[in-house]
Amino acid sequence: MATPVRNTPLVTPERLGVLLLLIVAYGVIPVIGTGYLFDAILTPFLALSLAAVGLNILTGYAGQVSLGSAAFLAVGAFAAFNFNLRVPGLPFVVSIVLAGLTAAAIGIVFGLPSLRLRGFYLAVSTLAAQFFVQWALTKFSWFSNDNPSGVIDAPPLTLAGFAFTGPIGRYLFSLTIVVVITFAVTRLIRSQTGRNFVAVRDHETAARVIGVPVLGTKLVAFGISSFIIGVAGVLWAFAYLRTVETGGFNIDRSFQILFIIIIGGLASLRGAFLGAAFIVVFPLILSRTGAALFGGVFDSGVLEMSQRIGIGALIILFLILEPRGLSALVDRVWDWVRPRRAAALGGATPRSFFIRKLQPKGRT
Amino acid sequence: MFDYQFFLEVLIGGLLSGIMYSLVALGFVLIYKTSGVLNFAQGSMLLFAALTFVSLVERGVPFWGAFAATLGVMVLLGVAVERTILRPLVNQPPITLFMATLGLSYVIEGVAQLLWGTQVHGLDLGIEDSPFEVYGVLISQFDLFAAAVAGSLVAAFSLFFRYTRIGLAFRAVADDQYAALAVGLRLPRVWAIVWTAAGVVALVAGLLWGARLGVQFSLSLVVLKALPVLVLGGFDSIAGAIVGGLLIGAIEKLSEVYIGPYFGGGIEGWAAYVVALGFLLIRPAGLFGQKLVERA
Amino acid sequence: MSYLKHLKSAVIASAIAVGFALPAAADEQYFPLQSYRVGPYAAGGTGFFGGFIDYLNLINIRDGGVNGVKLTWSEGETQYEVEKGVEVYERLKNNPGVAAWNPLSVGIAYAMIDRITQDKVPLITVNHGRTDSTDGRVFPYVFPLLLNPYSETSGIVNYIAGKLGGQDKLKGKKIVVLYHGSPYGKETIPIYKLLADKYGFEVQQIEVPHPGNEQQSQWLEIRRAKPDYVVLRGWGVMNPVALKTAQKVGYPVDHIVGNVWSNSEEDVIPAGDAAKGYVAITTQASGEQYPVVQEIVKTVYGAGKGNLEDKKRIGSVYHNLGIVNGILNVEAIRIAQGKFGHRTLTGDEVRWGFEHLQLDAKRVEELGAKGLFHSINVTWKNHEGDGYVTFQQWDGAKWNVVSDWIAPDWALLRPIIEKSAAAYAAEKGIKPRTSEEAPVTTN
Amino acid sequence: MPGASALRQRPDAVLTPRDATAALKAAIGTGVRAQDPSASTAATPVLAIEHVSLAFGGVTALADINLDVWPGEIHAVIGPNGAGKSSLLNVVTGLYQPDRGRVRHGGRPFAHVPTARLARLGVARTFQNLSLFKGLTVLDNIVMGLSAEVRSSFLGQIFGVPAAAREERRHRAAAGEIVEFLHLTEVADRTAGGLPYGIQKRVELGRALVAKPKLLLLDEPMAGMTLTEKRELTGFIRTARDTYGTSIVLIEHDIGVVMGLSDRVAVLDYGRKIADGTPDEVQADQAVIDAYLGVAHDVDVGGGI
Repeated sequence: MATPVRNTPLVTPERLGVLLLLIVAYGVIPVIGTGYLFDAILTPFLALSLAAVGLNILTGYAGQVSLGSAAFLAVGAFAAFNFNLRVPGLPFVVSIVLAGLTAAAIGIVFGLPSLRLRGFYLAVSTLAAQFFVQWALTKFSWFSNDNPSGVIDAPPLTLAGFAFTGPIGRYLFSLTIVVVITFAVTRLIRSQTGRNFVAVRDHETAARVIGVPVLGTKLVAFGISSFIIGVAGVLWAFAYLRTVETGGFNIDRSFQILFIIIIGGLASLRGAFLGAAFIVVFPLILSRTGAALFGGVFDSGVLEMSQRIGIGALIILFLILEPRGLSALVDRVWDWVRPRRAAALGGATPRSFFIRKLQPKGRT
Repeated sequence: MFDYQFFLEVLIGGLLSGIMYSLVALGFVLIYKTSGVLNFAQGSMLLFAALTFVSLVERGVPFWGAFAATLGVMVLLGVAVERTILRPLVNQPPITLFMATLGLSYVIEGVAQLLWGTQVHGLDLGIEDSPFEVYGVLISQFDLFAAAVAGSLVAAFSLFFRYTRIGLAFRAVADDQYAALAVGLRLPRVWAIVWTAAGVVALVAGLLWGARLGVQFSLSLVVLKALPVLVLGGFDSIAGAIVGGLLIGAIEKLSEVYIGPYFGGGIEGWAAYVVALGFLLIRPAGLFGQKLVERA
Repeated sequence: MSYLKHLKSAVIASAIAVGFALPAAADEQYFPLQSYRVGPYAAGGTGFFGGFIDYLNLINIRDGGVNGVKLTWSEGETQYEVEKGVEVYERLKNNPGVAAWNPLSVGIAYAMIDRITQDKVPLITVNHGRTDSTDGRVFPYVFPLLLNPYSETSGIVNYIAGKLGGQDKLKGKKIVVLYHGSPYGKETIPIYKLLADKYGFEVQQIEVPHPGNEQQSQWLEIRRAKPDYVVLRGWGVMNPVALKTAQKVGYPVDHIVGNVWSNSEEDVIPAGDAAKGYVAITTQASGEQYPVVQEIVKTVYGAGKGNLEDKKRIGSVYHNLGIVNGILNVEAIRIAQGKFGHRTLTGDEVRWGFEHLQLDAKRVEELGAKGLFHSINVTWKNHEGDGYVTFQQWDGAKWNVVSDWIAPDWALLRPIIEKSAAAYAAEKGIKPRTSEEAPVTTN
Repeated sequence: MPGASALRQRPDAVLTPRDATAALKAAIGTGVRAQDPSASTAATPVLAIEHVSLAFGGVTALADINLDVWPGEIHAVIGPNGAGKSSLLNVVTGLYQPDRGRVRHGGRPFAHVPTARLARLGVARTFQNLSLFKGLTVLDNIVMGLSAEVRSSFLGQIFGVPAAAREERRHRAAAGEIVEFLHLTEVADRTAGGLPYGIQKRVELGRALVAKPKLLLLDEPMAGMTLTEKRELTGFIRTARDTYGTSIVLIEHDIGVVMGLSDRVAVLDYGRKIADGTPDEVQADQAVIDAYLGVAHDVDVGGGI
């Protein structure tokens, strides 16, 4: 066929990189890592990355901003807890899938306003999910098995008959789920449905004229996104914290996830991981260096407040220097190392709500 | 037997609370109208203003002196925000600016606590807060005062935007940024002024809310009360903020009292959003025909 | 510039700090502190951790440690955020000689239950935490010392009964509970119902959605209900707003009784005059007149090592809670040392100390804390310690104790706690301990 | 063919009011498309706009417009800015609902054209301002033109079930042909948003063409193009019509392009149709000259296409 259909070779630098990462993640890190690395860094990183992948489908690819991600984390966690508790003999992996489906169903319901609203209106509307879910999970103690303190505890983590215990086990459990879902998502975004997302985001009217089912596409985006965030909630609650209350799924968490995909790069899966790494690791570095340098001079309150200021200022600086996120930054560095690399796949500059308002003279 | 007197009391209480929401919403509207950004830092600006004011008063500065000084600080803040954040981000998409205001809120909160400490403060504006009864309906004196302040602030802004050159520029920018640029309006100056105005609103709202809640970190959370008001009234309509605030206040209280018991109470947190959304489903153009709803 | 000067001294100071920190001293007991001095709850955090550190300092300066074992600590800032708390836990847990964890944060405490149980180190959740962890048979390492929510509820009802002139006077009375819309706030709903049935009073429980900065409708309902007492089960900003709104609807403030998280200066000061006359439960009295607080002022602050920046806060509710928490931790170590020897103890040994933390009135007086808190009686089954409570009234400037020490109705509450703990044990497949000596099982 | 039955029920009687032009239409139809096997349906217009009126808050955008587009015909709509040209296309594609009148697609009458079904009715359009999906590659943009024919579900696509994979291959192949046809091979894998304006316009044409529509609506396809680009695009449009037999409605300001390319030209002025005929007729029409072509001398002649 002489058509210019993308005839990617079997081995590309990108695929090699991913393969290398997987080898390191499965083969090297478990051997050399410490409990601190797994329980305090990698497991939360994986859970947040997965949540960011989920939100990125909705916000980055399909262009629908959501401030209610934490609600779907909570739905996933509480649903998995209840399926596991109330259906004896149900394999844990089935509980996880059912939890994701529950989150998806609720996500679709709260996605309905997207059929009418856009931009900040939609963003603020999704707060309804945030407040409603938190309220409902607190209000009806059935969800937490009538625990007087309203908390749920992690069931044993098993996949296909294999029990994951200890820091390394929980890490591998999270890693496996994240890898499987991320792989499915890479397929999704290259499919017709993935193109539909971008089409709806970039030019809704044109998409409708062409015959893209706009309303359906939006709801599918909400559904898939909520599914993934729900599964991320299972990881967050059971692989990472292990005993959780609804209070942990508050609006700050939603902002954190949105922040991850923006700092990482909208419409970039790599960005979701880079952003999550940034959010998890960067404050630690800042706080540790601050303590090491100034610990003797200022009291810890002053130090912490200065760090808060520092983080805020860096966010702003970062947005000014590279508004397209860490992913674009990596591209730029890569281009600099290896010039004349072909343009990347997928969506680079989302439109409407996401693009610049006044056309700049410089690059787009 | 339906208790009309109680209903009336809840309704009036709701309307008066609603005015307080409007006051917070107003700060959002000013900035959204001219730069299309939901300024998440509005809450921390409110906290910062109230904290600065109360700290000055506690250090012996007289009331009006502290008010003037805080006003000055808010002006500086407005100008600084324009210089350091808006100008470099001028052509960026709204969502990026939104995240920048999130970063800004970190900075402001950090600076506020670094400067003035983490202690909570009481704030006494010297307004008696004992209730009085009108035909058996209880009305709060303080709420009436707050409503009056909010009302005059809105009136002042309306007059300002109608009858001054800057106001004209503001409306031009709000209308069409390209056109405003084309006729030579200096966008940065308009932005600086608008952020300053939002700072003033933050100060007034901070004082009124601070007198109610005390001046403490949670003061920044009052923005959550303003968001459904914005959805209902429109992000870009001052009138919408006022009417939306009244409506949300009243609906919130009435639904909590009359519908809440069927769900075990505590529905105020989300009822306002659901009502605002329901309204938009029926009437997509919103209260005052805001743009951005439905297709652009 | 002064900043440069600071920088220079900082470099020198940190170099010294690093130099000295490396060789660990002989016998030390270490407290990892997940403190929060920034963020929404910084006011409480600085008070509590300030008091805790002040007491540890007192022991070091005055006594040279506990039987010669020096107390050390380091802080990790959490901003009250769960994942930061977990990170601090994972970071600090490998330091030698960890005695116990004291997060003073429900969310962080929950996230640590699994971890500390595996690591065999006690987790102290003074006045908070999950109620069923009172059952030490199922939760060997978790200690909700002094007061769990159920005891608190019973204590409050007993106090109201006392005000009315006896428990029989509760009959036919009406109490409204205004609670925070969170698991914490909801926790006591069944207990109030239980007590209402038992004593024959009517209870109406009204929820205030988080954060609670608007309570107009709730207080109008209260006004309509005309209760004899209102119990305020608040949190953060909800408390001053409740008091302010009560004033607005004309409800008498001295008929509002606050719970243990509505009882601090931070809860009343923002309400101004509206709080004058408000009564709240506490496990530890406030004020600086108690000998131990005086000693801290003299010895610790005198030596310039006081932790509170604002000296006015010495003796405040959170500061005194920190001091009492310090006493409980130190005494647990002392008791454990009695069994295991005067050396650095393991976490499991300190747990043994906590499970034998029995301080009677005489011992409390010896510790200079007479009147500051009553007594405590922790056993391997009962991790709360039968805490007595007292009530304080706010006079516009300070809290004044207005009641005797009141005992909650432990016998009534214990079965409920055991039931919940049993459910947890079943969920997690834990076999409850059957005797004090039985090995602690971790799953 | 969803429109086939609708075609048959189209009564010829509707043509009667304008018999004179009907003859002309037939002539053009056969003239251009003599070899087209579907020429037998030439008696039914692909698109018929009947008495369409539209007003925005009292301002008349369209006033009683009638327009027929015949199979294989390139029918231009010209007029000064604000004459209602784009409004007309928006009515035809259902983005606007007319206050009065109907639009017939292949004979099926609609008071409000269902935009979502447009593609299945065999209609495609481009927009005045670029409407590409900037985040997708050129090839993907063109594949998107076949969206209305997608049958597989997102699950099938993720798991790569055979039917979904076949469908994807088929659509890619079809898009590949268009890429070649429009000489876009070089940029097929580039993200559309970063390409030069002229190429983006061409991609948009490709996206509209890939479904082989019966009717193609082009809203100022040449705006902002260089002379060379215009010449190129004109060639593509003409070839597209000749190859696929597509009827084309062309809105364009460049009179040179219009007169060179169109079979017939309709002229709008203040929402009214003031002329409709062959380029020669229209150029000779006094009303048109008064309203629009009065300044004919500075019209860009488009390099003699």
